[in-house]
Amino acid sequence: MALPSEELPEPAPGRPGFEVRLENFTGPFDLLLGLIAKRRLDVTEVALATVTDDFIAYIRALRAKGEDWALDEASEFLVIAATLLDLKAARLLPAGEVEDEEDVARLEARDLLFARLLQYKAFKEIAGIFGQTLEAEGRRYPRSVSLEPAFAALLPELVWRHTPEQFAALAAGAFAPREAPPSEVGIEHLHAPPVSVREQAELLGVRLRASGPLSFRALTSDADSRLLVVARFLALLELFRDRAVAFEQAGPLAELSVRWTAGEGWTAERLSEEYEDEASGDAQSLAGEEQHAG
Amino acid sequence: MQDDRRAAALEAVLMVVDEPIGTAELAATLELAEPEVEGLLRALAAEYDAAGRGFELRRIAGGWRFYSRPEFADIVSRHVLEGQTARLTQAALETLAVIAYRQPVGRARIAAIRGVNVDSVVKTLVTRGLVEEAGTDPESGAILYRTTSYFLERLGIGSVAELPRISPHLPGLEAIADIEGAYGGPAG
Amino acid sequence: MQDDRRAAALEAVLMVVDEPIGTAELAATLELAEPEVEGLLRALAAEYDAAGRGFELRRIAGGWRFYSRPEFADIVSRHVLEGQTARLTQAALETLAVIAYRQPVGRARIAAIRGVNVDSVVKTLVTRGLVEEAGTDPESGAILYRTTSYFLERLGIGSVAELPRISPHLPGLEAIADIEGAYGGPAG
Repeated sequence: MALPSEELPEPAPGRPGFEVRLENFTGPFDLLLGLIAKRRLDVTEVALATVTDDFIAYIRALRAKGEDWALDEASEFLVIAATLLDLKAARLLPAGEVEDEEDVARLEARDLLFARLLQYKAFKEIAGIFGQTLEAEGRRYPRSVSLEPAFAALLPELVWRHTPEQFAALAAGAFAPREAPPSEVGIEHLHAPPVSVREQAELLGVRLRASGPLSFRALTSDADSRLLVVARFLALLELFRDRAVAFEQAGPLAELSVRWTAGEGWTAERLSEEYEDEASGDAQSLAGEEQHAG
Repeated sequence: MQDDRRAAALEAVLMVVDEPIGTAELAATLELAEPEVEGLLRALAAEYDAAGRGFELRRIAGGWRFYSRPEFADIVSRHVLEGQTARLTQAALETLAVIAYRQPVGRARIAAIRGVNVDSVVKTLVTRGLVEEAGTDPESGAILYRTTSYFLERLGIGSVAELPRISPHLPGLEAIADIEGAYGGPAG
Repeated sequence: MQDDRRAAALEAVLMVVDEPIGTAELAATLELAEPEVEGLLRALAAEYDAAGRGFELRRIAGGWRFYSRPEFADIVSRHVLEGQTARLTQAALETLAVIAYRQPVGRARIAAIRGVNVDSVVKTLVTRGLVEEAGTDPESGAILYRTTSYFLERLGIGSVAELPRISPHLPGLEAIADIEGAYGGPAG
């Protein structure tokens, strides 16, 4: 079966597509989704990691063959896989006994994820129907002819009031590149000082090494904004993950004591970059704005 | 005017229109009652079908219009370049589906359902005339989109209400209303 | 193909082509002999006349085309004049501006620049005699449009070369070529 080119619509059924090979299931990814949707296969039984590994191999093979739609299929997979993952996480939560509101909320969240998955599938199917209908309808050509000269002559004389200059201004307006309309209200104009998690980690490291164990309260006592407190909290989590600090707490809600456990040679460079990319990006954009404002 | 003269008058007007024309407008032009015009149009359409004429009369997007019969598409396509628009990609079709069933809807919401950024796809759909802007969301200020009558024409249906029902495509979900509630908007 | 299928195929083509189409061209499309096609066309025309249809098939300027029957001219003109305005809409004006400064240009390209479907607006401009067809794009086969001498007359200039330059109206945009690049070539 020849693979369709980029222009062709690819209705979900019939596309060669990505195949999943699992212990309990072998077949197209779409079918796997369908089975989960119909609850014949418990999402908790699906080894998502295996599916993902297989999918990455599949996409690599597609790209090696120069298939342009690999990206389309990859983004689609990510959406579904992320939803499946959420769904699985929600399913694995203890849900046998519904005791408090939190449990109910969890169950509702699970159903919502499930609904979301189904909705996604439904729109995919509808898109397939649209594609087929558009193609079938494309075989009908509408009568769309210009007016018979006899009737065109009856049209009232055109009122024309534009000077060549006005007409040129109109043309300029028509050619001016259109700004993409906003999809949401911009918040760029709201100024917030850039805070870098990595910088805060650096700062906390210096303090802890200098003074020994400190409470979280002490570490944030000089923070003048909530954002800064949050950044220091995230920095502590990062440091903990990097095994640079240890936490001690006498009891629930007791003072949290933070102790430095890494050596002197530790640097913030080692921290995960997930906050840093965004933070530095923000810092740049904010800096740019301030220049404009000034 | 005799019945067949009335039908002929309708044919004459339909011959010069270049977009679907509503029953009401035809009735006004012919100075006849709308139900009568409706009956005449249906009879004409049936007559063309029964006689196997090369054209057909269809009510699309709320109006009547002459079309070539699909059976002769191959021959007709050699003469008509228009309408030979490039086919839509899968991404465009899915985005179109979301807009059709959730209209009026903003891009952020479409993106949330599709799971990917849809800005360029929406732009393509607008350029193709299948989708148009429909004001802004009073809360978020985001631009909302809806399908056009050209979309209905291309799909060969009379109105958005004739879109295929979405519920059969949501299997195993008894309470459709719950999703609707959670995600807002009627699903048709 | 049976005789009546042949006639139906002719009807299908004739119903949707805009310009009168010659017997030879129809014969080539249907892969039939010219005299046979000529006979089928005459038979169709006679059939419509005998049945008193609202349309007629006439040979004008060496080609065949469907027209509304003159008997219904009053009703048809009433419809044509209904809702006609003597003024161009903003959409029509902007489309005209794009054609004036980019001619010859196809509809897909105009749509890409304007960001909306322009099919019906271009048709209005053609009907109004401001714009006319100017051959087809050698690559895409799309119909190209250019402004007419009537347009120059209404604008009060002698030739397209006298159109005011528009670069000064494009702040921060020195080279028109950039716009070209942004929208790419004709989309067919």
